[in-house]
Amino acid sequence: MDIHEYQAKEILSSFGVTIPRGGIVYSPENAENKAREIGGSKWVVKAQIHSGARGKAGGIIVCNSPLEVAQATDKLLGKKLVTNQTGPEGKIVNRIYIEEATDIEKELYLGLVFDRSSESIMVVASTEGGMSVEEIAKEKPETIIRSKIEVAVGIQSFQARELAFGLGIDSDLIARASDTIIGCAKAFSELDATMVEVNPLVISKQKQILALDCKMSFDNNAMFRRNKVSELRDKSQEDEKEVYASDRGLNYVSLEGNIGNIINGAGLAMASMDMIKLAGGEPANFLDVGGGATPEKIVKAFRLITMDKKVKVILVNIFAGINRCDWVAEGIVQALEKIEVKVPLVIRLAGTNVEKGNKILKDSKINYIEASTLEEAANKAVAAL
Amino acid sequence: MDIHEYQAKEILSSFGVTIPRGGIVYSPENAENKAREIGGSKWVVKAQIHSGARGKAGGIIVCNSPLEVAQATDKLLGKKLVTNQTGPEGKIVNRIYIEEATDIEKELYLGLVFDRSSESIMVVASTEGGMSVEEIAKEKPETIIRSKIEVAVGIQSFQARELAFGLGIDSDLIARASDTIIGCAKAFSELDATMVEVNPLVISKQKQILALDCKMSFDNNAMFRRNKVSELRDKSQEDEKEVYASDRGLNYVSLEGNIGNIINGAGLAMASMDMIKLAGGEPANFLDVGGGATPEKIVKAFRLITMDKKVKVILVNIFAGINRCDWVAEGIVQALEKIEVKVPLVIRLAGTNVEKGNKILKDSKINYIEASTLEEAANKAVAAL
Amino acid sequence: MSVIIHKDTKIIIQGFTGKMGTFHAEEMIKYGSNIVGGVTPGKGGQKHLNKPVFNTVKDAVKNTGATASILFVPPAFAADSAMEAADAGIKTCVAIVDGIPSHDMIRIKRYMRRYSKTEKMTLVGPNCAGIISPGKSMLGIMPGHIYKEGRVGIISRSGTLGYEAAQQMKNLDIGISTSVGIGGDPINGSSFRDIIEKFEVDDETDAVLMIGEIGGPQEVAAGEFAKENMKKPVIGYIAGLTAPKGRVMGHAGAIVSAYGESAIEKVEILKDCGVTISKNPSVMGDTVKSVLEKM
Amino acid sequence: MSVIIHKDTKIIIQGFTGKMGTFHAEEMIKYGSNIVGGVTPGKGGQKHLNKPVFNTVKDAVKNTGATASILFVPPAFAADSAMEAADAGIKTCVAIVDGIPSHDMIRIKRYMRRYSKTEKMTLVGPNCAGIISPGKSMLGIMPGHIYKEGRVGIISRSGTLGYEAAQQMKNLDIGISTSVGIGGDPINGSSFRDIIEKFEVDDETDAVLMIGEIGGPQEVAAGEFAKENMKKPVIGYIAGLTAPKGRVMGHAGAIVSAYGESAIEKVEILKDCGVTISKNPSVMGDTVKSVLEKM
Repeated sequence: MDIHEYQAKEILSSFGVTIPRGGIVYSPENAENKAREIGGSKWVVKAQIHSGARGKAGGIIVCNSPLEVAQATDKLLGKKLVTNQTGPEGKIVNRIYIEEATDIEKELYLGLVFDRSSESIMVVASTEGGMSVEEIAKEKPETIIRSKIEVAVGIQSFQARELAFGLGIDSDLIARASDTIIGCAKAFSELDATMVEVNPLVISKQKQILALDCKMSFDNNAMFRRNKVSELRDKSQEDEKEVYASDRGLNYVSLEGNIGNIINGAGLAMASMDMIKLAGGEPANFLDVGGGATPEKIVKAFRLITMDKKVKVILVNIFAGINRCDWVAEGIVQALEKIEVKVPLVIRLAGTNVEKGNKILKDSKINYIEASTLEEAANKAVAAL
Repeated sequence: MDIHEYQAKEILSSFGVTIPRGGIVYSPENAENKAREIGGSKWVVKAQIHSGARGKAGGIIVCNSPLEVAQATDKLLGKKLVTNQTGPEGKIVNRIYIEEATDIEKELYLGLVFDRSSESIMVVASTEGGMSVEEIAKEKPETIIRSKIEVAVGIQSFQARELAFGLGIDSDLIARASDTIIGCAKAFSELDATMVEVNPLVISKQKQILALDCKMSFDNNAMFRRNKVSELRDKSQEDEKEVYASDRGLNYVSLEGNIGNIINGAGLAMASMDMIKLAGGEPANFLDVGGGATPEKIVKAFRLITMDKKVKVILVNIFAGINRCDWVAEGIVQALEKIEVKVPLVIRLAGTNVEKGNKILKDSKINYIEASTLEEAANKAVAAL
Repeated sequence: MSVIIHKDTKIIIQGFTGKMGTFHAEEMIKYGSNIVGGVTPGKGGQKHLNKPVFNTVKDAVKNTGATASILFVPPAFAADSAMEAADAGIKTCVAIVDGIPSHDMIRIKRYMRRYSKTEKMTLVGPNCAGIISPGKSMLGIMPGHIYKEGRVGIISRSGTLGYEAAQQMKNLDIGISTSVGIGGDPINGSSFRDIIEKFEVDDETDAVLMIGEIGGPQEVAAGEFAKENMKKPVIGYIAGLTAPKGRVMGHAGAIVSAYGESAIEKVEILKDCGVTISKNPSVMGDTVKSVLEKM
Repeated sequence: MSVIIHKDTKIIIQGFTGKMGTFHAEEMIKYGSNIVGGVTPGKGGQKHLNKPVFNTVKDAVKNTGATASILFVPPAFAADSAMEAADAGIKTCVAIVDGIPSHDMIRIKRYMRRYSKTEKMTLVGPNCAGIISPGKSMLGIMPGHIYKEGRVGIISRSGTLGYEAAQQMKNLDIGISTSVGIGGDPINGSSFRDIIEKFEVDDETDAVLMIGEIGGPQEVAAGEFAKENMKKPVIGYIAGLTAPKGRVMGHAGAIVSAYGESAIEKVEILKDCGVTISKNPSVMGDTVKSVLEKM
């Protein structure tokens, strides 16, 4: 689960990280007042969307008067911003963050992620703040320093110090920088985060260490014990179909192609997509209805796929295990009684009671193309386009 | 550092442990009002002193009316209670805790301590609550169950469950009992405790699980990071000389004998006391002025020893290391200029610059008996009685 | 002996009396697995499916001599249950459950550091189909009948893709010594490398099929281990050629976030390690067959 | 070679530029210890006592090749410093500091579980006098001149009582291979057993004097180890015969709280383990002498 910049900043601030003064607004009038409340002579108006690279997309505007702040807010509110991370459809701007402008002396990068190799939390830092970590890794890999957190004891001061010295921070700012790093690490551990990124972490001309832009992502599986965090979810920032799917226990990822997939199991779903590609087609989505593939899930999956107007063929590929093919087939028949499917439908059943399942489908009134192997299913789906 | 029962209860309550309703009072009038505020028809008036076994010493009185509560409070306030843990001088009652009486169905024992062998936190429980853990260990050792907490992850629910089932608690109370155990363990870990003891932990007739009496001790070395806990210190409950000593960085333990000791290093101090005993004497105290033994510490040590009226001889035994005997000797001379010592004084110096040190003492005007070895020092001290 | 579980392995079910636990316990019993009882706190002393129920895993181990367990507990309690199994002396624990927080998995693995390598419990999963040694024992939720008894080991992150492979192999009359589902989460109890090492020394296994997917370093680590240490041939397939970077493909662990984690990169590295690659998922069985024929 | 530290052991001081660090660094340099630099965060790049100062232990190790360190940092920072030393690859770390919270000591020891036995740093202390290999190197705060070079190992919880023993031995012309102060806290970096094991395999040590005290299980654990595994004679003294039960005798660890922790009980158990007991603290030297004469 992703959250907005301003939410991440509030969280990190509660863990002792210094952030510029700012506030969230929902209207130009709000914005003008907020700017006066913050004070100073220069403000930054920041569109809150779940994406980085907002600056290049016009989502960050520096203003020199409260009036300009109001105008910038007016310009951004309700707009769809397209960044290199949002996909072509972009993301809608519903919230604006107004912040005092910072006199930047130096921009640093600070990120925390799970390291799957060492099965621990890794802190990554670089002197090249402002660039994405991928760019830094490509262009300035020698500036990247890392430190692994031993989960048995949590981050230690010495690790934060080593990172701070490693970033070339002045001696008199080491303690503040260490506190910032420790604060981010604690937020990561204590809130079940999967990613914390402060980019840039800046040293201001006034010798403050400030988190200027922040991103945090959280482990969906842990939200049952993080009520406060899970309240920060903003569904307006998520793909409509993906929201529909996740609310119904389906794993769905929207893609660019035109062959809709209904498959049980993530691995089998990826494999089926691979087969579609090999057969010359393009998947419209990844959709895993779960290993069990109950009839109810299949009905929901059909509803979801038929929401996607670019789908020209639907491929159902179910490998029945403990659930049986006859049961799955009944689910498909039920689904097609409720939902009108106007595109060709390829169905491949395999596993337990496959003959029974295929018989149920044949005996029903539904119009479909039968396939018996993964390869045949993919080929027939592409041929049906 | 020890705290009072009511303080321990408040702490455990904040960690999710259920305690009977109650409140602290400082006067009989307070007490009567508190009883009415608590409500019900039966109360327990409990003298708050840093000692267990208060019941047998008359420090716990069951009352059937607010008036009785006031009378019991009047009787206990300001009294010195002598228990088998306080020593013959007893401890003064300055605070009274009024608590609703509990209908006890079953008394259990729950304790947490450091286990030095495994270097972890050990939970100890028994079905035989109400007795001291030493008594349980002697009389009903088969009832004791233990569980070690892995510090890397903290206590786990399964451990609490195993203990709760091991105590024979009914299935429908297992979850509450587990929460109680987990609460105690978290308090132990998060507050730098060295001991948490709930004895008895009771199951009431109303099927509540309640901490009826609690003791907590804390690591003095960690109080720098536990402001809230360290504020709970009640010096009125501590030996006056020990308070004087600890406030001045001296390690002092009051004992029953009449030979006062001033020694540097805890091991050497214990060894010197052993030698006194072997020579037929009895030490009046343990006193370690610290490995360094600065002149200032020695002055303070003399002040402390001369506060103790039962001291008939003073033995100074300093093994000078990095600090030198000449420096130590000067400290002794200074001390004796400031403090009048009316009892015989035996001094043994050893280590760096021992000759110079002894010469300073001889050349001074102080009246003392010189010794060169540990054995000689002890023998001369006993002989001087 | 087959790896990890055998005909006689004594198995308990954690979360025995729940709906999932009951259903799959019945399936395992039908398959012939030696289920000796189960654990549901508070139901100790009862019987369920004609087997004893215990309050704690320790009680169950003491009374039944169980050495293996399978968890059917909700994700929030899974870490606790896995640690309970380890602490009670269980040697093999399968966590079927999907949705354990990653921080919990890390904590389980730190907890298990208290045990020496020889004493340490083998945790398989979470978010996996479990383990089957066809014809001997099933400690999982797979459809047992699609697995033919034989001498090829399977290790798979995905459940259904593992079934697909077993079915393809059965159609070609190729049997399986043991199939292990290690699960699709970012941090697993056992990695490909942990399991492939066991197959290398198993005298009932001749070759190993490793079914991987995008994301994480595990397939490569196993490939490197195979290159350095293995005499038995390894066949590999990596799912997710078409998966876009940075998106989670159903499995929490199936996300490309670093170099070497995409399917194409993994395939290249595995080839360099001497692994025979199944070029698409419909020829996993054929690829195994061609490797066996060359032996 | 003497155990733990040698003539050439490269030593850094953590908390180098502070008052304590400076004073004892000078003493160690005077004794001949090979002090190669020190660490004070924020003073990296400076010189102190003509030796380089570094910001981090990692920097110091990289630039000096140090393998040993000694901590002169306040108790609140000691755990962090010890872990920093371990993480930087220091092999021997002496923590002189008195007053480290027990919870911190447990955390340090859990942290060090990440290292294999051979890679693990030897932490000595806290609340100890340090280590001296007379005539070779001093990594501690003891008065070096009272230690005569020779072939008896000393392990002591108490600093000054260790000095007392060294002095008694010097007066009897008995020399010391290495003396290790393990410190008076309830949880030590190294126990009697950890160190006595090193002395058993040290070819410059003929016998070991173990100076214990009341409280804790360590003396008994070492005695049992000696009984099972040692060929070299062990002499023991336990301080605190007169200490009342349940009171802390200066050392945080010197408190009798269980059976086997009083001086009398420890003496009895050690005798059963074949340890020769010094019957009082003024005859530690004589007892060592009589044992050496019988060899």
